[in-house]
This record gives sequence, C-alpha cells and structure tokens, in this order.
Amino acid sequence: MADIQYQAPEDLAAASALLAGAGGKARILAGGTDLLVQMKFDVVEPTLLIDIKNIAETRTIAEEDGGFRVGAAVPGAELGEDAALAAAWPGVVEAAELIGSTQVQGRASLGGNLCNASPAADSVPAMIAAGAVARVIGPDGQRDVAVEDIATGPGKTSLASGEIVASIFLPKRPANSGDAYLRFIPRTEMDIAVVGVGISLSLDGDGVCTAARVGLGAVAPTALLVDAAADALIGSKLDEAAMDNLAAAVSAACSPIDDKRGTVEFRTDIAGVLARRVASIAFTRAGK
Amino acid sequence: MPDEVNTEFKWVGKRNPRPDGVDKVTGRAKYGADLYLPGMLVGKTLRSPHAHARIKSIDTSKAKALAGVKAVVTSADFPAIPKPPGPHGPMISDFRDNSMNMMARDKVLYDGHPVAAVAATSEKIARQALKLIEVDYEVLPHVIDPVEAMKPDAPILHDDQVTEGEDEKTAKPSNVYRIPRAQKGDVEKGFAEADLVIEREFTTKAVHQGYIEPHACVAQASDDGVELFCSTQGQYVDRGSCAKLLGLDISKIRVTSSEIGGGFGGKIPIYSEPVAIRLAQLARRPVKMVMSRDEVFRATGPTSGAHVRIKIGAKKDGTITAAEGEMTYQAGAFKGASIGAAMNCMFSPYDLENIHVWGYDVCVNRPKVAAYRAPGVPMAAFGVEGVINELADELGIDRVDLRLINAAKEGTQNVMGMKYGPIGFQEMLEKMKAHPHYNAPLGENQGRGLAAGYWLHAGGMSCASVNVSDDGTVTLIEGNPDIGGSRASMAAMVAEELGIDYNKVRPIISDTSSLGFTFLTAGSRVTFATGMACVLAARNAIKVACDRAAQMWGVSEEEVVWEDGHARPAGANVGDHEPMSLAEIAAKAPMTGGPIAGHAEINATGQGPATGAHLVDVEVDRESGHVKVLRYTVFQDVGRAISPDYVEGQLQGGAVQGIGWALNEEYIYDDKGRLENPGFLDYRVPVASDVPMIDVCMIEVPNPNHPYGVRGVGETPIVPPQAAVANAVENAVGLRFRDLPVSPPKIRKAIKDAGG
Amino acid sequence: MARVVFMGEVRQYTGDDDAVEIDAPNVLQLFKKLGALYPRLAPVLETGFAVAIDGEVMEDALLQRIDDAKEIVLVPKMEGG
Amino acid sequence: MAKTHVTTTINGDETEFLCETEQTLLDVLRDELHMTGTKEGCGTGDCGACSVTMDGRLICSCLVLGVETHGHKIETIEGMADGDALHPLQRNFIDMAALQCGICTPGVLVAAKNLLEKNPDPSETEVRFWLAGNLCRCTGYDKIIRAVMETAAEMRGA
Repeated sequence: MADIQYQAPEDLAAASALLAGAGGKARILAGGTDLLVQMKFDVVEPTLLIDIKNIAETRTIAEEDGGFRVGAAVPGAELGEDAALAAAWPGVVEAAELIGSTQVQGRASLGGNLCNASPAADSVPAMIAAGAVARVIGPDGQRDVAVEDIATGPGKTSLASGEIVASIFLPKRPANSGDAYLRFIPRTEMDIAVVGVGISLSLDGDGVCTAARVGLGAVAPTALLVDAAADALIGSKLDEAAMDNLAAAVSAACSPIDDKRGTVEFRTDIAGVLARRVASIAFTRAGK
Repeated sequence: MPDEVNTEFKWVGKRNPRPDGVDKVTGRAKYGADLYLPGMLVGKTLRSPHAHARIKSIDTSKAKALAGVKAVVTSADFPAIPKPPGPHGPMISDFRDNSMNMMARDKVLYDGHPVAAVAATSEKIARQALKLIEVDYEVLPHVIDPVEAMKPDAPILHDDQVTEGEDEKTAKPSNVYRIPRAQKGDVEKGFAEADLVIEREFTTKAVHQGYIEPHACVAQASDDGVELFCSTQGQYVDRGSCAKLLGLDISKIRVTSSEIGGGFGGKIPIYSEPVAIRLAQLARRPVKMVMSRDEVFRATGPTSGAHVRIKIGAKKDGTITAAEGEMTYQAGAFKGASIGAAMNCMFSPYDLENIHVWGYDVCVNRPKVAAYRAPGVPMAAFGVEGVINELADELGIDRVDLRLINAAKEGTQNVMGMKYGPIGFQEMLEKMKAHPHYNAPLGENQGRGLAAGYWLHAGGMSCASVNVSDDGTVTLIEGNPDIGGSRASMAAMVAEELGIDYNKVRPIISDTSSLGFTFLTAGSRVTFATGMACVLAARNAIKVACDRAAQMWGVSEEEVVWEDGHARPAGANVGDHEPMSLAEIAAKAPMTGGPIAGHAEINATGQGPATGAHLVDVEVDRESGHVKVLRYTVFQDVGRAISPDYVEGQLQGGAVQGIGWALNEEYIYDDKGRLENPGFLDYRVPVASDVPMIDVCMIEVPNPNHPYGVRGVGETPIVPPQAAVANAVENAVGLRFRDLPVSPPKIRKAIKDAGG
Repeated sequence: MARVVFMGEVRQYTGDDDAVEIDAPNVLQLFKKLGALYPRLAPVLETGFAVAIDGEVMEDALLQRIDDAKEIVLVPKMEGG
Repeated sequence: MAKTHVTTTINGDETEFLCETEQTLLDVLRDELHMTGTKEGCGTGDCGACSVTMDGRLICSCLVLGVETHGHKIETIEGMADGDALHPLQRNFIDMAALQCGICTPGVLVAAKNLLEKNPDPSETEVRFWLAGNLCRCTGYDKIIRAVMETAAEMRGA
C-alpha cells in the first residue's frame, strides 16, 4: 500500500497544479466527510490529498454583485451563521444544513457536496433551483459552470484534469422571490435523502409566478433541473391546478432506482408530494 | 417520575449516584478498545464476501511474508471440534458451531464469515496483509429467507444436519434444525367454543442490537497462561468458550471484562476473542482486535427475522378460548433461534386454558443470531398483541378491557407449566386505563396504540465477596459487567444490609481469577441473582462482625444482633456493652482473629413474571407515510426498583429500541446475499430527534423470591413496542399493518391502495 | 410420589406420554428415573430442562428436595439477552 | 515514509505528534496519544461517539485527518472538567442518570457543551436535533435531554 501524500497549498493555482500533476491519483480534500469514508472502505485509493482549506477563496463568504460567493470549503455550519446569506437564500442554507449531523455540519461544504456527485446530495437541488454557478479553476484558468452541469453521474463530474471547484456563486435574488428545499427521509435526521426537491421562484406584484427553477435530487443518476416543473408554476398563483401540474411534471421527471433507501414507486410518488410542499413554502417566502 | 417516598429503606429504592459515574463522564472509564500495551499488535479479520461458498483453498504465504506481519491464522490453527452427539434439547451449546462461526472451515455461510486473521505491527500493514491472502471460493447457491430455506429444493447449509428427532442415518439433510412445541389444554376444543376466531400472519425483519461500542479485545499469551481483556456480557462464559475453542485449561485463562458499551444480548457470544488469543500465542506479543462497525453488522448476532402465524378465538364477552402460534425464525448460519423463549412468553401475560405454540429453527445464509433483549419474544408478541387488538375492535371491547378480562393473575399457569406468584399485570392495566394519556384527545391523522409484554428473569450462578477494611469501608466484589448501572444497585443493597453509608461501599467487577463463576449480565438476572449473592455476602460479613463483637463482649453469638450498622447486645446483656459500629469492629479485626469478610456462592432460583404494557400516540403523514411518535408511556411491574433511575432507564431504552424495530430498522440483503446496510447510516436506529420523552409508570409488586423483591426489568420493555406502535399507526390511518418495519413506503402504499 | 407432567416439546422425547408418576427424593434422582423410562430424554434433561415444582420454576437445581411435591412440570430452559 | 509532524493544542496543551496521512484525528487521539476518552462507534460520522471540537466547532474526529489539525485547537472530553471540578453537564449526567453503558457519554457531553456555549436556552426540540448525530442505544434519550435542559437552566441562573 503506497503512502498517501498530503499537501495543503495556499493558493488555487498551486492546488490545481498538484491535481493536474497527480494523474488522477489525487483527491481534493474539502470537508472530507465523504472522502474519508470512501477511503476507509477503499472506494477511492488516492496517493495524494490536496487540502484546499488553507486557500482563502475556498473559506470565505463574500457578497458579490448583489449575490453571494461561497467558498467551496466553507462548512455548512458557517452558512447558517451568515445572516445575510440565510435571509437571501434560505432554501440553499437549509439544504446545506440538512447534510448529516451537527458534527458533519462542522465540516461538510457546498463544494464537497457538489463534487462528490451523489445524486442524493441535499444542497445540490437547492443550488440548482437557485441558479447557482460554480467557479472552476484549472490549469487553463477559470470558468463558470452551472451547478447542474457539474455532476455527470454518480461519483462522476465534468471537471477536467486539474480542475477544482473554488466557489459557488448564488446570484442576486430578484424582489418578491423565495426558495425552499425539502427532502424525504425515514427518520428525522441523519439519513440520506430518499427524494429531495428545491424550488426557487419569483412573483410579480399580483402574486403571479414569473420565474421558477425546480431542482430534483435522488431520483436520477444526477440531480436534475426540471424545466417542465418550473413551467407548471410560471404564470400561476400556485393554485391547485398549477400544483397538480407541478407534481405531475416532477414525478414524470423521475427515473429512480429501487434500492435500500426507497422504491421507484415511492420515490416517484413522494417527489410530487414534496414539490407541492416546497413550492408552497417558496411562495410564502416570496410573498413576504 | 416516581417520588422518593420509600421510607422502608435508606439506600434501596433511592436515586444514588452511580459509583462509576465520574469515570464515565470524564472519559477515564476503560472500554474494550481502550487498553494499549507495549509491543501490542493490531489484529484484523478477513471475511467472506459471499453468502455461501466452499473454501477450495487459502493461501496466506504472501501475507506472512509481508514485513510487519507477525502471525496469520486460519481454521487450521484451531482444534477441530467433533460434532456433539444429539439430541441437543432446548439449550444448544454446540462448541463446534461456535468454532466454525469464529473461523470458517470448509464453507463460508454468510457475508462477513471470518476466513483468516492477521496480527501486524500497524493497522495499515494488517489491512494490507488481508488483501494478500488468497482465498479460492466455489460460490454456492444461497438462501436468505427461512420460508424459502424450508422448501425441498433449498440450498442446504449443513450437509450433516437433520431435523432433531429424525434418524441421522436415513433422514435427508435439512435447514430446519428443530421444531420445538408447547401445549396446554385442547386448542381444537377451545376454538370450537369461540364466537370469533381471528387468524393472521405477521412478518418481522432481522434487527441488530446496535450497541455503540464495537466488539473489542486485547489478548496476551505465554506458556504460563492467557490474559484476555474484552468487552463482554460475561467474562466467565467467555473464558469457558475460549478454553473450549482453543483446547486450553479454563484456569489458564484470565478474562478481565472492560467497561462495556452496550450489549443487549449481542455481547454474549465470542467472536474475535479466541482468534486474538491464538494470534497472540503465535506472535508472542499482545494482540488487539477491534471490529469495525460494518463487521459488527455483517458478522455479529442480529436477532431473527420471523414469520409468525397467530390464531386466537374468543367468546363475545371477550374470554379467550384458545390461542395458537406458529413461528418460523431465522437462526442464521448455525442453529439456535430463540423459539423457546418466544413460546414461553408470547401468551404468558394472559390466563388461558388452551394454548398450542410451535416453531421452526431454520438455518439461512445470514450471521448466526444472538440474543437480543427478551430474545425471540418481540416478533411473536407482535403477532399476538396485533390479533388481540383486532379481536378487541371486532368484539367492540376496549383494548385494555379485553386484556383485563384475560389477564394473568396469581396462580395462573402458563404454557410451560410455570405457576405465577404475585403478579402486577391486572393492576398495571387498571393504572393504564386511569392514566391521563389513555383518554387524552387525539388530533387529525393521529392514532393511539397499545400492547402488552412478558418476560421472566433468569437466575443462575453468582458469586460475591464483601471485604471490610479496617476503617469500616467496604469493597464489594462481584462478577457481572456493569452494563447499565448495576454497580449502584449492588452497592445500595449491601449498604442497606450493613447499615453503612452507600458511599462507603466500593463495588468492583472481578476478573475470572479473582472470584468464583458468575453467569452472564443477561436475562434480566443481575440485580435479581447477583443482587441476591451480594445480599448474602453482606449477611455473612455481618455474621463475622457479630461474632467478633460477641467474643469481645464475652457473650454468645446469639446475644448479639445487627441493627442500623451496629452490633448491639440483645437479650440479657442489653445495657452491658456499647453498640459497636462496623468500623469499630473492623478496626479491632487484626487483633481479634483477622479480616471481616463475607462471601456467597449461589445458584439463584425463583423466577417471577415481569409484565409490561405500552401506550403510544403517533401522527402519520398520509402523503409520505412518515410516522412521528408523539407520546409514549411505559407501564411495568418492576417488583422493586433498587435503583429507580436505572430501572426507568431500562424501560425507556427498551421502548425506544422497540420503536426503531417497529418503524425503520431492518437488515437488507441484495440478491447475492450481501448485507446492503452494514452501518448506522442505513441501519436506522432512532436518533434523539425521532422520539419524545418516554414516560414511565412503575408498578411495584415485590417478587417474594428475592430479599428486596427484585424482578428482572431489562427485557420486558422491548416486547410491547412493535405491536403498540403498529397499532397506533393502524389507529391513525384505519388500516392494518402486519409486516415490520412499518416504514414509510409500506404505509404510503397501503394508504394509496386503499384509495387515499 | 409426584406426578410429572410433560407439556409441549418434552413429549417429543416421551413418545407422546403426557404424564408419569415418579417417586424420587430430589431432582437428580427424578431425572435418573425419567432417563431410564425415556432413553431419548436422558441426554437432554440436565442441560435442557428446569422443573416447575408445584408451579415454582427451579433451574439447575439437581439437589432440590421434592419429597412433598405434588406436580412437577419439565420446563425448557431459555436464554436471555 | 515520512509521517507528518503536526503541532496542535489539545485541551490547552501544545501537543505534537507524528501521523500518517490516512490517520484520522480519532486515530491520533487514541492510538498515538492514548487519549481514549474519545470513542469510536462507527468511524464514518454516523454515531457521534468521537465528537470533539476544533477551534470551537463541533466535529466528528473520525472525519478529520490528523494532518488537518495542524495549528488548530482541539478540545476533548478529557478537557471538560476543571481538575476535580466536574462541568455542570458532567455532574448532572451522573445525578440524573443520563448514562447507562456510558460509551456514547463523552461524545454527548462534548456536543451538549458546545450547544450550550452557542445557545444557552435551547428548547427540547433544539437539543434533540443538535444531538441527533449522537446515537445512544441504552437510554432512549429521555434522561440525556432532561440533563442537558436542566444544566442549561442551571447555568443560565448561575
């Protein structure tokens, strides 16, 4: 068994260079709450760990263009403690705070949750709904990528060799907007989402939905952006008919698997149920 | 919470702080994995990835050649134990099974079955060595479900096993090991007399004890003997098993029990202990073996998943005329499902004329089951109590009233022939009916469930020593690992007997060489049986103290009594001598004949019934099937609560384990027979936010067979919750649930199928 | 003289006899006589069964006197957790 | 190879150790420093028995590498009492019988202390959710929650 090297560079370029130079045998260490477990069970066997937490950009939350740039390694607990962020994007913050226990919250990050590429990652549907954009740093410079385009399958991402997600940008929230995220789990805490739904929407002065994004988790190989579900809401006041259409569109978008956490039938059914509830919360928030 | 009105005793029945409390809140207490010795090696186990396979060969040469590897063992390094002659009867103690479970010989029988082990200088090298062991398997068809395993064409786990009672020479091999049976009266006649007969089938999944501390041990060995430090529910039983499996003299092995981080029955069997000893013998260095959590789930005892068929007949007035139960239990890879206990207990809260119960003990490709809190009973009681609740609804009789009509009372004889002495079941049911919880209003989608349960504590062998120091303080030595505060109970009883301050009694758990044999911390026996030994040891010490006082006063022994911590003159000599305290007598001990001490070696007997009943409210999210437990009240006849704090804790803990069993816990296997959820992430034990406060209502009907009236309390509370919770869900949604866990997908599907 | 009652699974070893009258001073002697009467029962008696002597269950109590016992039931032993 | 040299502060004491990259903080505390008060129940962040704080933040020490703790401040159960004076939580856990086997207790205490530092007046629900990552299989949580609530009240009054 080869020894595992550990590096904690202080800038992104150095981190990217290390990653690119390791020929696929390196892993980025943010919160580590997934990576360490995968290493324990030999799911991944890296020869180099690149800890990005000594890099300032990955550890800070900053307001930018009326939105928020959240460092990829900022732990979930810090998101909730940032009052402005929590007020602007309560759904994203709630979703991030649902990841694991209080203890896990002390480490787990948006960047890690995104790049771990689990279809059931709680924060990802919420970020998709929020229109979040990942800033990717690589050997060829930086690029901005919609979060829904990061994961390509369970455990797989579109990141090229040497590329690192450095931060997540949550855009300026229009007036009369709100977001929310709910997941279904059998217990009240500590479970992986059986289904997760994030919705962000905007209303006009009459309470008519003018824009919406619906993110869906744990029902397909990656978290999904469901345009048809958003279309069901846009132009409505989220009346019963719109909600029915939303639920139907969400259920239609599901292509889940039967596994130890849920059946196809249950997941498809619950996705619709959750979508109604999430839309209702987002609607209320938008109206405030 | 009960008040502190007990004025009969000074220490018994009081909320005394536990003697091991400070060590346990400061991190000083030493659990199984907490011992580090110089030169200690790390032991690791290679486990089967297959549910069922023949081992064609094992090549350990590469592992042995790895630098840092000090020993490698396979089954070849342990004595082969011959098949014991049958029949075995109700108590199976088959060391050949235990040996083959510890380390597979010809076949692996479940995912996680040990096939080899290594000891190395570091965890990293040990893990690497495991990867270098080459095992050539011939994968065989496997069977996970006991009903499938009973079919004629099912894969056979043991070619040399025939169903007990059949001729070993002519019978075909079978996965069914035994079909135990118990009968009372005439059920056919009883069913004929019934106005209503309800017959239902129930299923439950295998569930794990889920103790938070994984199995852990440290072994040292030389030609002089073996030292084993381990987390166990019984150091003496462990010692015996290790001696048998290794071919050693019992007296050459000293087992010291660490503090134990939960057991619930699951730390009765031995797993890695003999392996660690063998590795230590070969390496000539101490070896520590600590299981990972996935090893705990994959390879240590869950309790049986079960198929249960219950048939009960009753008259219109609610009198039950006959009861029948058929149980099919998973034994796991080796025989020994707890059907006997299920038969003993399932109908035993009730006074019934006609009972017939039987069951099938079925081997399947799963880990060998271990005892889990009232082993075998919750699955059967789930069915029995479910049918009784349905009977009550059909007959239009209140669920508690139906139980009251049929409640066991003093003199009731159960199906096993045990006749009850004083029993608090009727009183408890009356208390439940009168409790505010019983008639509290329920909201929309909320339901209330209830169920009863029965267990009886075990007796068995226990030893205790009471040594009085020359300052009058006392060391109490007993042999049961303290799993939930038993030191406090032992110390309270001894302080009570001696009439000294509770804090002057220091209870110590002995190693196996320092005190005579003491049976397990199990079967709700410790406070009953070992408590009795402690009381007798204290009384024997008092005898010595009184004798010394008598000699010092120059009177006869009969003229001295022990009262309130003092030897006092009695009879004609009253007033002639000042009473002497224990401390005063002890101070003179060196010059009056030697130390003051008492000891007791007993086999406690005098089992008494311990009955309970639970009341629970839930709210069901009809759209998702999610269940929230809103309110929970446990009622139990506890005999006498020596340490009310810890008795309440047992009742609360048992209830919450039962809630987990009812709602979310289950072993899930894939189609290759591999366990899919060997971790706390997907094996979902209740977390703090899942449950409400668990209210406790203790009824104290003392057990006449114990000096302080103790009944075992630890196991009964896991018997009622499964049926009570399912009943509450039924009550909330108006549908019946007979398949545990009553998990959200099942509830949602049932509601949907019913048009909701 | 005590009436020894076979309830349930004991009958698997007694050829379906459901009771027998036996005179014995203690449980050990009782087991010896039972074992002689029912050879299949002999090997499992001490390891597998307790006795309920007029309703009171006594486990592993071979020396228990039973001179005055009226009814003795063989009770299968069970394990706890 | 080369183990990494790490300097941390543990319970106020500057502590140096050598560790391999894959050794977690839990491994270091137990196997290298023999501070065994921090327990391992699962090694995957699902049980909370290994709870410690790092720079005041509650974490599972099984989900942090030893090498990651360089320059950080760690607090464990061993640092909770002030000499012989138990922390009020520790005292109330004994007095209110909030432990049975005791294996989860160090983690629960560390987590509860961290909660009360952030929220001196938590509701029962807040306590339950904060401690949801600390599994206890013995108590059914009742007495743990009561002891934390009682301690919070006591500390607010003090």
